[in-house]
Parts: sequence; C-alpha cells; structure tokens
Amino acid sequence: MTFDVARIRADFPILQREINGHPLVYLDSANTSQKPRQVLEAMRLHNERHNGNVSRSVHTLGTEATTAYEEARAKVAAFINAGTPDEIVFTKNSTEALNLVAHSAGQYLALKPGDEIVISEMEHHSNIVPWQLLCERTGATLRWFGITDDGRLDESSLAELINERTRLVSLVHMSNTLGTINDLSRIVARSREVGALVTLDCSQSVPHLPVDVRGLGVDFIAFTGHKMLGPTGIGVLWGRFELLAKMPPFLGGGSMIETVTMAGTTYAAPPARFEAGTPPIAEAIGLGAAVDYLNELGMAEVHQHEQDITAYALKALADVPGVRIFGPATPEGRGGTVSFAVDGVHPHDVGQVLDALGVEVRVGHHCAKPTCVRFGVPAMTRASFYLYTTTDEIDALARGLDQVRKVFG
Amino acid sequence: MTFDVARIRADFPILQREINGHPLVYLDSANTSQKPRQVLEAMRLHNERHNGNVSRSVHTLGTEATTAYEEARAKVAAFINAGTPDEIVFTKNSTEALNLVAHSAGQYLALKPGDEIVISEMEHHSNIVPWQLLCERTGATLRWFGITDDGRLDESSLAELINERTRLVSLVHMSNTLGTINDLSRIVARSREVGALVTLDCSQSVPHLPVDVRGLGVDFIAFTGHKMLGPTGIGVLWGRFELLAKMPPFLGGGSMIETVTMAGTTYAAPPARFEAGTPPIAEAIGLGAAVDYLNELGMAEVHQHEQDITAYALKALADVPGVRIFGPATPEGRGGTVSFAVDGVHPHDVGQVLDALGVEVRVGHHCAKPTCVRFGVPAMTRASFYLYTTTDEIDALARGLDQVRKVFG
Amino acid sequence: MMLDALYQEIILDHYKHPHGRGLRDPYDGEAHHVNPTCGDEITVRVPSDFSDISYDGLGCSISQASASVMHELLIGKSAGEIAGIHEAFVELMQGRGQVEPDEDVLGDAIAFAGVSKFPARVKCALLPWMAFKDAAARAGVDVGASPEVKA
Amino acid sequence: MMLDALYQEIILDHYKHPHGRGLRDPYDGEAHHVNPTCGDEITVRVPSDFSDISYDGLGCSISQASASVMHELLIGKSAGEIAGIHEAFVELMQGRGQVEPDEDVLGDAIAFAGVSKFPARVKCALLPWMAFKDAAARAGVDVGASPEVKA
Ligand SMILES: Cc1ncc(COP(=O)(O)O)c(C=O)c1O
Ligand SMILES: Cc1ncc(COP(=O)(O)O)c(C=O)c1O
Repeated sequence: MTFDVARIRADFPILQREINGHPLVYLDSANTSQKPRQVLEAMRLHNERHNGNVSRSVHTLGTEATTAYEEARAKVAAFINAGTPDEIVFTKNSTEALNLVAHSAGQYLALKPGDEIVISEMEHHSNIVPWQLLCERTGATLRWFGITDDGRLDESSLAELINERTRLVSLVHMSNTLGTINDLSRIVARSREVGALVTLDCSQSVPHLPVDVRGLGVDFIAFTGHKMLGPTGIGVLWGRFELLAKMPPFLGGGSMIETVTMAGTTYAAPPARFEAGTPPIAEAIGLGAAVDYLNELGMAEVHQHEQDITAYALKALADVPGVRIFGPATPEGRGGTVSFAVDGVHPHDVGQVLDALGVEVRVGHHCAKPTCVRFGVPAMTRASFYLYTTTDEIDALARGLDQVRKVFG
Repeated sequence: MTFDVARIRADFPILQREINGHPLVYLDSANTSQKPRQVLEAMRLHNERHNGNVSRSVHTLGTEATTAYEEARAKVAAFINAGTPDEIVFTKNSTEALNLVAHSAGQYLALKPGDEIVISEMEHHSNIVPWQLLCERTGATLRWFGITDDGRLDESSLAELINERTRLVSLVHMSNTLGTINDLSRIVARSREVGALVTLDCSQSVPHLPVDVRGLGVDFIAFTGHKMLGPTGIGVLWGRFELLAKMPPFLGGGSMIETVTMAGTTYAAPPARFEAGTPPIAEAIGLGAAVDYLNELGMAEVHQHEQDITAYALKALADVPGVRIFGPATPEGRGGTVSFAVDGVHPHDVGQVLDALGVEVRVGHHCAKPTCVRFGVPAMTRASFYLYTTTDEIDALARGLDQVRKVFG
Repeated sequence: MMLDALYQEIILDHYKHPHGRGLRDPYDGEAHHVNPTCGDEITVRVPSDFSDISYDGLGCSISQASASVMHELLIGKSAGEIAGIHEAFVELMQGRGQVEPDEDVLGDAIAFAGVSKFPARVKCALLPWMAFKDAAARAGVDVGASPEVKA
Repeated sequence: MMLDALYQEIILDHYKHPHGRGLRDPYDGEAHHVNPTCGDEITVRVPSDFSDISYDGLGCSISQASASVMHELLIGKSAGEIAGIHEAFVELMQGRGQVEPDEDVLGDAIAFAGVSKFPARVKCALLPWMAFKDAAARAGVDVGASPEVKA
C-alpha cells in the first residue's frame, strides 16, 4: 500500500477550511492534531445511540457503554503492546497521567530527603512540574540531563546522574520542541542497575511512531488522545501491572473502590483503582476509533511519511535566509517537529504573518521553557507534521517565511 | 411558556431508540443524562471547523478555540451566578473537582492532627474518599452527620459536630440516592461561626434546580457536565476567587505556570493555576451549549417539571404492592431521584426485568454505600428523572414492577 | 421473552430453595468476596477434602443460585475433578453465549449458559466460584489457575 | 492584506527604533511582568514624578512598540493625566475593534486600534502598560484601578 495522503486528507473535515482567505495549512499537530470523521462519527454514534454510564448499571445502555469503553481500553493496550488491558489507565490527558505517577508511585516509593529524581532539560512542563511538586512534598532532590548543542540528551554524566540514590527517572521519548527521538536504552539499563523506576513521556511518540512498551522495558508511559487523532479530554497512563497493583490510589471517589465505610475504604484493582468518578467515556471510545484509524494505515507507514516530510522540510527551511533550526538538522533520530528562529523577527510576529497566509504554526515557549533557555531564546517558532501533511504545505510555509522577512525586512 | 416535554424529547436522538423491542424509557439521569442535538452539534462544529489547542497559539484556529473555551467558562459562571468567570475551574468531572479541593485547600489550611473535617453519611463516594485520603495524609479526623429515618440530614448534633476544631465541611446539596435537597443554611452559618470552609457537592443540584453560589454563601461547589446534558470528560469546580488565589496548585504541567526553570516554578493566577495540561476543550464547549439549552428552558421551569413528575412517581410507586421508598416520601425538599426496594427481590433482578421492558433504572449501591448501610440494604433500585421524563414513562416503570413481582412471585 | 434465557426455571428454583446455604464448621479455608459495582458479598468455607462447601452472602438471584448449584456440583469431589468443572464453568460464563455447555460436566450449571449473554451479570454468576477458589487455596488446595475476571 | 491593520507603519517604526529603551536610575518603583503563554518579559522603572520611564525586555513587535509608545506618551505627565491615558489605552485594547480611539488622548497609541481585533495579541500590547502600573504603585503612585486582563 502506498501512503495516499490525498485520500487521508479527505477524512479530515477541517482541512477543507480557509483561513484568512487561504486554504488551511495546519502545521501545529504537535500541539493538537486534527480528527478524522471516523473518530467524530464513533463519538456521535455513541452519544446518539448508546450513551449510559459505565461499570455501574445492568441496563442495556449501561452495558453497551461499558463494553465500548472496555473495548477502547483493549485497543489502546494492543496499540502499544501492553501485557493486558488492565495496564491501561484512562486519564484526562498526559499531564494527569504524569501527575498520577508522581503522586502514587512517589507515595509507593516512600520518597524522602536524600532520594533523587532524574528528568532532563528537554522536558515539557508537564514532565517537570509534577516532579518539582513531588520533591517539595517529600524532600527528594530533582536532577536532570542537559541537552547537547545539536539537540540530543547529553548522556556524558549518565553514570553519576543515575546512581544508588535515584528512585525515579522520567524522560521524554520524543521532544515536542526539538523533535529529537531519544534512544533511551542506555539510560533504561542504568536505571535498572540502580533499581530506579522509569517513566517515559510518550505524548509525542505514540501518535507518530510504533511504540512497544514491552520493548522499551520501562515502568510507565504517558500519552494523550488529542495529539493522536482522538478527542480532547482523554489521556493514557500505561503501567506494569505488578507495579500498579502495589500503588496507592491518587484521586478518590466513585468506581475506584472495593468497599466504602465512613471509617475506611478499600480499593479496587487497577485500572479501576486509578479511575475515580465517571471517566471520559465518549472520549475513550473516540480514542479507540483513532487507534483503529492509525492501525489501518500502519504506524511504520505513518512514521515513514513523516520522515519524508521532515527531510523535505529541513531542506526547505535551510534554503530560507536567516532561518536557524533548533535540534537535529537531519531526519535521523528525530520526528516531524521542527522549531526554528527567523533572524531579527520575534516568533509571535513570524506566527502572525504566517497565519495571515493560512499557515498555522505554534509560537512561544511550547511549554518547554528550559529547552528555550538552553538555546538562549525566550520563544521559538515550530512547524509540526502529521499523516495528513503534504510537501505543498511545506512549500507554503517556506513562501510564508519569505513574506515574514518582507514585512520585517 | 408551558413546559413542552414532547418538543424537548425531539431534541434527544437517543430517545427514539428501542431497547429489547420496547421504546426506551430512560430513568437513569442521575447516573448520566442524555444529550440534546444542540450540544452534540456544538461539539461537532468545533471539531470540524475550529479545533486547535487553547491559550497557546496566536493562529486563527487556536484563537477561535480559546475564545470558545473561555466563552463556555463565562456561560457556566453566569449559570451559577459566580462573581467572575475566573472562579470557574474546568476539571474532568465532579470527582476531580472534589479531590482538587481536598489537596489544594487541604494544603492551604495546613491541616494537622486535631483538626476536623465534617461530611455526612449521605455522601457519594466521591465526597467521602478524597477526605479520607486527606485525613490519612495529614492526621486530621473525619466526622460526619447521620441521616434521619425519613432521609434528611440529622442536624441534632450540629453545634458539637461543627466546632472550633472544624476546618472543612463538605456536604452534598442533593442526595443521589435519597433525592433529598439539603437546606444548608444552618450548617453554613455554623461553619462560618467557627471559621471552617464549606464545600458543596452540587453534582445532582446544578443540573436540576437554580443554584446561586453567592446566595448559598459557601466557598466551593463541584458539579459535572455529563449529568446536565453535557458531554463526559468535563466537570467544574467553582471557588471564591480570593480563596483560589491563595491556594497552591494541584496538578502540575503545561498552562498552569507563570514561569518554569529547572530549579523552580511560579504559578499562574486562577483558574489557569488549576488547569494543568490540555483541558477538555470540546467538552467545555459542549457544556456551554448545555447551559444555553437549560437557560432557554429556565431552571425554575425544569425544577417544576421534575417536581411534578416526582409527585406522580411517588404516588405511582406507593401503589405498587411491596415497594418501599428510601428518603422523603413527598416531593417537598426532594428532587426527582427515587430509590426503592421491592420486597424479596434483589435490585439486580428488579433492574434486569425492567431492562427487558426497555425501562432503564440503576441498581446497586449508587456509589453511596454508607447510605445503603444506614437503611440496612446492600443495594437499592433507583429511578431518576430529568426534563425529558414523562408521566407515561412513570407508568411504564410501575407496569414493569408488576412484571418483576410476577417473575419472582 | 428474552428474560427466559437468563432466569431459567432451574436458576429460580435454586434461588428460592438454596442448597447447602449457611456457614458451617469444620473448615480449613474461608474467603469473602465482594462485587464492587453492586455491593453483593459472599463468604465460602471449605475443608481441604471438600467434604462440605458452606457459604453465606447477600446477592441477586444469579449469584445466589450459582452458589447453590456450585455447592451441589463440587461437594465431595476431588481437587482434580473440581478444577475441571471450575474451568468449564468459567469458560461457559466468559463465552458470550457462544460456548456449548457439557451437561455431563456441569449438571444444573448448564442453566447459566444464558447468563453469559448478559455481560453485567457474568460477575454475579462467578462471584461464588471465585470465592470458592480462594477458600480452597487458603485450605492449601490448588483447583487451577485463576482466570481473568473483568470488572 | 489584513496584516496591515495590525502592523501599522507607526508600530513597525517604534519596534525598529524604540524610544527610551534601557533601564535607568534613579527610580522609585520597578516591576517585572511575564506573559506566561509566550514567555515575553518586560521590566519597567519609574521615579514617582514620572520624569523618566525606563524599560527593558524581550518581546514581539507589538509589545516592544507598545513600550516605546507608552514611554513617549506618559513621560513627565501627572498621575491624573496618566490614569486617563492608561484607561483609554486599556479600553481600546479590550474593545475588539469596536472602540474609536481619541488621538488627542492616545497620540501614536491609536495605531494599536487594529491590535484589538487579534485577541491573542492584546496581551502583548498591554504587557508594558501593566508592568508600568505596577511599577507606579511600587513608587507609591496610584494610576487607576487595575483592569481585568484575561489570559
Ligand atoms: C452526588 C454526587 N457526587 C459526585 C458524583 C460524581 O460525579 P462524577 O462521576 O461525574 O465525578 C456523583 C455522580 O456520579 C453524584 O451523584
Ligand atoms: C512532550 C509532551 N508532554 C506532555 C504534554 C502534555 O499533554 P497534555 O497537554 O495533553 O496533557 C505535551 C503536549 O502538550 C507534550 O508535547
């Protein structure tokens, strides 16, 4: 099967839109992806025909909703090669998933002063702040990997950074600013050596490349529905079952209990233990449909398409005078997210001129201030690609950048 | 305007459905409500035309999404008469909202052994477990109001129960099992006297009656979108702004920060401080549309309709031999949620027979085990009503109960 | 009426006239199981030779009848026989109406075939069997690998 | 092209040739403000008589030009005059393109009328003005009630 981008684009209603009189060129998928009609249709059908609360009712609607919700869990489990669907905890987004690990695994490990948590300078704020808060609560110390000049994790001090005091390591699988795909094998091996738990922030990798949690050999991964063709309001924590089974709950409430008395409560087994209250039901079903859509195309093919687009984009941007790229300059070991600076023009202004031409890129710190600081800028302009991105759109970006230079020349 | 139930029902696609060969009789709205096409349409339109991430982009799609998301916040604020939209924090459900208060207000109050938190036996697990967990974390003591035989809060020990040691009081506004609408004026006054913060779980009241947070004079309320015609995946915490402004964050991550360095983070003002990560954007927009729909009808009118239906239902159930109602036996001071027992038949079996006739009621402990224990049963059968409920549907329930008695006679 | 598939005469009989109900001594293992969604509970006791299987609990017709049928079916059998019957019953329950039950193995329990078409009720039927397996394990007898039971 | 409404000649001029940029002594109040969404920053210093308004920061054309225009417009004015101009500017920015600016009050700042049609950029234009108000307050001078600025 060849990767038929035109056919794919026909599935995305929003791609028919015009922005400021120009066809929409959506280059902000790392921020949030667009959704194919198959996903919207699955949710519509659920809401119009099968809506009921889950795990609580014997009636037909409740049973249908529960079955659909659990099928979505099974689809997500298979998508990342999880051992069992019970390893999949639905959250509201990646951020909640990471906070869940910080609270529940943090409590399970009984962290205390002297213990160390290791992250990196390349992290999204959602993989920084939860650990800072955990360190505040427990007195543990936060340490981090730096970034090399070409935008890769600086592993030079690995042996010192991850040591007998390290209890938890949490790293981004693919950077949302630099596009770097981190090869984590050495870090995971070293973490295992010292007995530290490893979490991966896969918010940018699961949507774009084949991810196999058993192959990665880590303990937890987090990702988010809205970046992988799914709806907002749904995220995923995957965790090794034996570990989840030992962890205390995070949020308390309906559906996560075994039994409740006023004097005390016992908790259900995972994943229910970590899904307090009515979950995002229609959203989980939408995510299941997104997984079906991605499986249909094949994640290897999706990744290959994005590699091709990225190679094309890196060349096109290199040809625009005054453009400086942050992160790996070639497609090897990187995904379809390219951040850059335009000499003498603030990213806000770059983004504004591009928007006037229908080209939607993100500007700002991308919730990764430390990465910006590392490269000496307060903000970056970022173009990010997905399975619906075409080379024509990259050309439109390049033309737009010429216009930027005209306005601010 | 008369309350035109037939016209309203035409807005709900699912009400056209048949279940097991019978027209759907949906009497489980306290569990989750059905959604009118206006809500589904608002979400579809957003996803097909305006989808972008919020508060992060200068581009047109991002600006449209942000505007729509903030408009939804303003609608919700006006709906409950909040002082400003900044008092509205979007969460994933009521449960998260209550956990947020338990964590952030709990930390703000610096709870310690000797401090007391007061709830009641009438609470949903989502308003019990977060406080039990808070007490475990801090050493504070959990105390509770009992329930009178006719299903009302037992205020006889109010003065002793809420005392100088009380720091937090959290009570249900309308019970999800007994239907009781609690008049909280004395408890709020007493809490003010001793300087305790008051939280109301309005998951069942905001969908069904006019709620005015300033009139209630409390500090926080929690409610949930899926019970008020909105989608799953969205809930609301309302809090007094001065209080929110003093509270530490709960979840950490993108969009809740002022600035982040590896060494430390400062936080944005509320509500952003409490909305870490990509929020449920389409879901907030759907909730805004639900609020529009409810406003169009008028909450006083909605409540009146449900009072009428409840009066009818209480009479109809009283006429079925062997049916015992839990909670207030007359419509005064109660809403349209009626739990009952059928002599000698387990609720599971009641629900199953009713489902065979298309009548969808909830059976089980309704995430309110202590209430069940209080009334000496492991489970109850519950019929709950909403603006689309008709007297014909109540008749269908009564006929169904006759059938139950036949099968298990 | 589709209810007939669920509420077979045999099931209603066992529900109304349960066999072997009540907790008795002596026993070597006891287990208490709860269905967290509906609040149903059961306690099962067994001596290690399965010369008795006693139980008590609160629950719907399906879980109560299932306990009664289980009592009849397993009492006095060897661990090996029990493992086979247990496995067959679990398989039947998880078969979503697709598994043909073997009356020689399952006896009255074949009446539960219809239950497997009602996903919300499968847990009810399995509750006593899961408690039994735990009680047996605590009595030091392994009656087969624990199957996965989804909430 | 709709960009022209935003990037008026006057704005681009102030951006390329900012007036009064740089932090200077003496001053009585200083404030540092950050736009949390884009990371832009500004520091503003004022003596209590507003004989100088000095500033430095990182930001886009809109926030930088706004600081330059503000410097020109407010320097040496009385607290009362400043309060009036400040209020008029905030009102213009929050007017979503519906407010007609008064050139007598706002001078070059009327060029920002177009910015008010771009919700995401209103914060950029207001950033220096909000920092100024804080700096003035810290210098002990009240230049009017703080308006609500939505993120
Ligand atoms: C009184 C009450 N509180 C809290 C909740 C929890 O709401 P949610 O499950 O949406 O978090 C519910 C409903 O389930 C409820 O009825
Ligand atoms: C690398 C990375 N981690 C975490 C997140 C947070 O995801 P969400 O906002 O859906 O919680 C994002 C995206 O915003 C991301 O790119």
